Amino acid sequence: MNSIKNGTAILLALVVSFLVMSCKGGGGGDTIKVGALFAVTGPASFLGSPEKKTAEMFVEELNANGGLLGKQITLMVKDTGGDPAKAVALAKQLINEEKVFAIIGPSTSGESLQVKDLCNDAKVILLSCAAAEKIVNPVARYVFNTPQKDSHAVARIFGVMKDMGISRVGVISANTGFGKAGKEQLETIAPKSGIQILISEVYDKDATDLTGVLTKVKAKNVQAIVNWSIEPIQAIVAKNIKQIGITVPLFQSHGFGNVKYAAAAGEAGEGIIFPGGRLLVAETLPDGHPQKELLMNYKRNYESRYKEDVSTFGGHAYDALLIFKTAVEKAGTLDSEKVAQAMEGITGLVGTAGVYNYSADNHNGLSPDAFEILTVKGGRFGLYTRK
Amino acid sequence: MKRFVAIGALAAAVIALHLLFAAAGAEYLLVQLTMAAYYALVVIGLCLLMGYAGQISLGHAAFFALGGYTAAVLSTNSFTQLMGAPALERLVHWGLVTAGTDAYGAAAHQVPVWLSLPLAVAAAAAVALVIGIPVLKLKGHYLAMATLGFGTILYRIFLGTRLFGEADGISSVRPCALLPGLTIGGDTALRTQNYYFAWALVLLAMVLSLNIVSSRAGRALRSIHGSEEAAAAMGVNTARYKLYVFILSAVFAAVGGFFMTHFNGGIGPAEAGIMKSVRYVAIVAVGGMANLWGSLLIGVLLNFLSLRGIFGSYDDAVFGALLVFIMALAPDGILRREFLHRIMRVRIRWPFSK
Amino acid sequence: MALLEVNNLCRSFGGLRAVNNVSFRVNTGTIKAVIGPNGAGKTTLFNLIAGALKPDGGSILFNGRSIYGLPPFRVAAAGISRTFQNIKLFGNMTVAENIMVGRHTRSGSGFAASMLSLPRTRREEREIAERAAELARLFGIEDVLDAGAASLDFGRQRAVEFARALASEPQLLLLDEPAAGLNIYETNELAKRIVRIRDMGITILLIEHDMSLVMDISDEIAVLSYGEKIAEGPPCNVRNNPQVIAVYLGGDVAQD
Amino acid sequence: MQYLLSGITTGSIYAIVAIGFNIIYNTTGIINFAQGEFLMLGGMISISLCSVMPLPLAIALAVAVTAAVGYCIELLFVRWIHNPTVLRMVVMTIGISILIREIALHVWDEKVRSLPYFTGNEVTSVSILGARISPQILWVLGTCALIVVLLNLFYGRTLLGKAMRACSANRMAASLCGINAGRMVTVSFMLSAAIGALAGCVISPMTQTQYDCGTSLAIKGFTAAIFGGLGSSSGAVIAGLLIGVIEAVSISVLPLAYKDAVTLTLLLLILVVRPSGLFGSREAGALKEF
Repeated sequence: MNSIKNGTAILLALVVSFLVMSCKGGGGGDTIKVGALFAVTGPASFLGSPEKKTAEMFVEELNANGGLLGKQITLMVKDTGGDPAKAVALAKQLINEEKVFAIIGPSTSGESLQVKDLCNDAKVILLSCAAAEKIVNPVARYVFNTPQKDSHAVARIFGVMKDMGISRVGVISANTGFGKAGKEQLETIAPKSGIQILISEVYDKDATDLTGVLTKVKAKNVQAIVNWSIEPIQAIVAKNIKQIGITVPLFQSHGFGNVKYAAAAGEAGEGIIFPGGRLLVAETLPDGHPQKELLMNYKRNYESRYKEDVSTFGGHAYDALLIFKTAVEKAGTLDSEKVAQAMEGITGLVGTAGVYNYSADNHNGLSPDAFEILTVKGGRFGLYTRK
Repeated sequence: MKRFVAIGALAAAVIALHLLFAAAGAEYLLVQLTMAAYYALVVIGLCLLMGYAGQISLGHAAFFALGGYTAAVLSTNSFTQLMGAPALERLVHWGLVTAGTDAYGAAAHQVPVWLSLPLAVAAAAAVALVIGIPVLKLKGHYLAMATLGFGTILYRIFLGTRLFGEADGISSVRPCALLPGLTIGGDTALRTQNYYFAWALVLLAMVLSLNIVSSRAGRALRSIHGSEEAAAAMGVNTARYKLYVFILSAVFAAVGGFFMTHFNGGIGPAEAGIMKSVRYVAIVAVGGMANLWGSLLIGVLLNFLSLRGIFGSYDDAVFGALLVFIMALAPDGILRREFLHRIMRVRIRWPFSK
Repeated sequence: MALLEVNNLCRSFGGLRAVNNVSFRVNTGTIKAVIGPNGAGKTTLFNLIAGALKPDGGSILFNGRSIYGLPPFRVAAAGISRTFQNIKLFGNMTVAENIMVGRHTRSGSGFAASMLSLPRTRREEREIAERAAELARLFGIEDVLDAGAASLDFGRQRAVEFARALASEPQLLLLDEPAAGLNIYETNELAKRIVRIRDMGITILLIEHDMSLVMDISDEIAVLSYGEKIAEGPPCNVRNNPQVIAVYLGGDVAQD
Repeated sequence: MQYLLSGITTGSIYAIVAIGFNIIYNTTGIINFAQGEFLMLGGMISISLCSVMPLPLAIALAVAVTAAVGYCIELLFVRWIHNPTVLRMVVMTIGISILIREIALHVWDEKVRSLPYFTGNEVTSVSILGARISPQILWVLGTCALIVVLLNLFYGRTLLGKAMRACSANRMAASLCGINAGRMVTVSFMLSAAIGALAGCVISPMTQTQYDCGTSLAIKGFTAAIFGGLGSSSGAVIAGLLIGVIEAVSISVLPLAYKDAVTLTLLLLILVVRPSGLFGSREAGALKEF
């Protein structure tokens, strides 16, 4: 014990000085502090990374154009690593000491649910980039989200299935918040839409081969397979399906909204049907389409700045900031109650994911037609048209 | 007596930090210190198991999560759904459950803390017992594998079971009223009392652990580390001692997880993940293995900095780098005089080489 | 009266019969030695008695009670203590702590009591520490009580191991080649020490290679060869036993 | 049959990783938890290279570079540490693995990549006994078999291989016989890195490569190595395939979500009955202490 006294003393001194150093003064009055919780690293980095890049780009542009209410915005991005406990700790840090006015994110639904109550109690506006129904239902006064709803995606998929005369399907989903939420919606909505789910399996998002579970699905003689996940594994699903000779159509969720996934699936990706935001097919939209200009702008800026393809996920962060900006401008003041009210009053706001119409009991704001039904043609996304 | 001086110093440091932060207007720092304290409970237990008894566990995060999930299930509407109305009515009647609603008006029954905490402890102890009996017979890499395995099993169960909220985990866990004037929860008004409560737990765990270490049982544990064969020849029931310390460390972890979940208002499956377990092992290793004070200090420091997001996107990288360099340069931890001297001389020697 | 009684003890590894039908007895208050060339099964026999290995058949009676097949810690609790051929100290502990571990069977504070540091526990702790210091004085290592056990020289490590083994106040002390690695001077010291321990009333069973040591101090000797007992008796008898001579002179040379 | 083939596919991947573990374990007694990162590096490097050069060359170069990384690890972290404890090396190699992973994250990015299929493409499949598999699986199986055969030849026929075996049997004795034990350790690290990289390339078209894909592979490979009995190459292959098949069978009867839990429970049970793995010697398991 004795031998460590020296070291302990040194370390203790270090700790204290560290702590003291990290006690910064309160925020200044001439900027608006906005926090952001993104899973930039860790298992959900494919969400957090484009979100962070988008948010930084958006704020930079906004500040360059004079900021918000004449004030500059300070964006504080914190990396949660996809860990809910860390998200909570960082959220408390943003709320209590940085005294941020709003928080963008978190990226995953698990994290979002953990900080939902926290932000609501602290009257800090939370604009989550995760889709799970539970984030906005039950409605919390200060909590909103921007991605398209799972239930809408499901409704659109089932709509297409009806047109195709499909009624017996197999569902596979990933063991993540996204997969779980989709699975729940699929199972709830199916009976109402006259669709019968013959089998529903959950797989590991890190799996390397899914032929086993797909064989199980194949044996049920389904007319279509729905896969619900947001991870790169979606490409493996597509490949494995073709490899074991399944010929029924594959439906994916809006989590497929990353052209990299289609590229990774290669030829096996051809013909996949999925609901997706218009961002993915921005070029093919007719010129008069309300979303076209905004989408092309975002796409151009993002791709020229970061030298990588845009994805739907980054769009969620874009929309979150856009909505925040609109609401603050509308409220004309930095009072969270008033801004929340203004947010609930937003109608017809064009974002990357669709047209937002918030209300007091709808904190998601998108409608099923935010989705287009897309398909993969020649390694690119395109609008799905019935043959 | 030296023990009490050290414990007293720690208690004084806890109070001093609070006063310091309060004076600097930075009381918000107490939040992450509170969380770091709960993680430190795992570290203290693991230090006993690994540093003193020499048994590695790459699955200890599972016990933390077990305590946390017990707290979460027993105080949210997961429980309401689990039990069903008739059973609940009876439980409410017996006073074992209080009816209530969650923040959004949904029915959520809550098991009072005097029942849920013992349940969490019992769950952790039972799992540790069932797993420990066969697994602790293994040695070396095989033990590492087996503990990694059971950690993964529990992680998968948390991740795959509807009761535990699958990938989303459980949120909206309500604060628990422990004593009049002491409520474990994340509300800002409760910050100071939670800070002192968490650190009181750490102090208690330290007192108990230090007592063990410097007593007959502690010597028995360390003798197992030194040579299991010789320890048995001296009459030490090695299997039983290993099991005891395994259970004790599991209970420490579960208590940490239990209160952390109430403090955070939720828990997710990541808490049981392998990366977390590896972190705990790393902290104990960096703290100097058989060095409770070192492990505590490193554990609190690293978790605090990590929870503050100081390392940003380099969190894991910092951890990895720390592990590699500490293990390469100072396998006994960095809080040793020999190491501090050695830094000056840069000559490496492994003191217990055979 | 026989303190230890071994009857028809057997143990084989695969096809090899390491200990085959060995019987002998150790009388209270005596020094008994087991000798034999390399591979004769001495250490196996030892481990069978100490519980480190499970026997295949036979019986072991200690004080009239069977200790056959008991795990080592129960054998130790019954009153048998041992040292190891290649010293097995607890390198992560101090000399004092090493000796104190030896006191394990003679103290009773359990895990919970230790954790709570009850008054009874603390009293017991003091007693253990005093007893350890006493033993250290007996073996001349009182000046290194606080040193790490691994840092000592070989001779002192042996002394610590002796002190540790005696701390449990055993009735029977098993010594596994205690003279291995010692020089002549140290071996003489060792011989005196062993006799002194016997005079304290502790029975000793000793395995040894060093013939002169064994012949000097043993009251009785058993000779093993290829797992079987080939001779038994007082030193003078064994020394002149033709079979023993054959094994030790003829056999040994051929074997090595 | 489809389940069986699916099991063999995943199993053969586990087996290759396990062999990598064993090579290093045999010469040093160290379990290198960074083994999975060798696969990731192999995959990542070859993907980066294959846009500028033909595929076989890219793979060869990736294998070489990864072997060099293995050499650096040995040089930096292993060579000068004498008599390390198991625990110390476990913690250290875990640290190395985290470090490599994070470096990869910042060198490349979080995006997933994959090599093109060696033969055919994503939808090609061949039919075997009524089950259909991708030809890439044959590549994986072939590579796995090739590695086992070559390793056996290497250890059994070449001087270097024999020297390495001698080292693993008794390092001290081997160095007394004039074998440079230190060099054997270097060779084993490079060999195991090269094998890992090769495996990483072969599986990349099927499994895709991401900066953090090494960890889960390493855990599975470690599991296979332990259950095969540490140090036994054939044991590793059999255990790897067995794990794959058990997983596949568990899928067919139980919810997929519990796949890992089921497999690990079964394997833990085996470990309780046979603490040294299926094909390891009992003594080896009993003697290794921390």
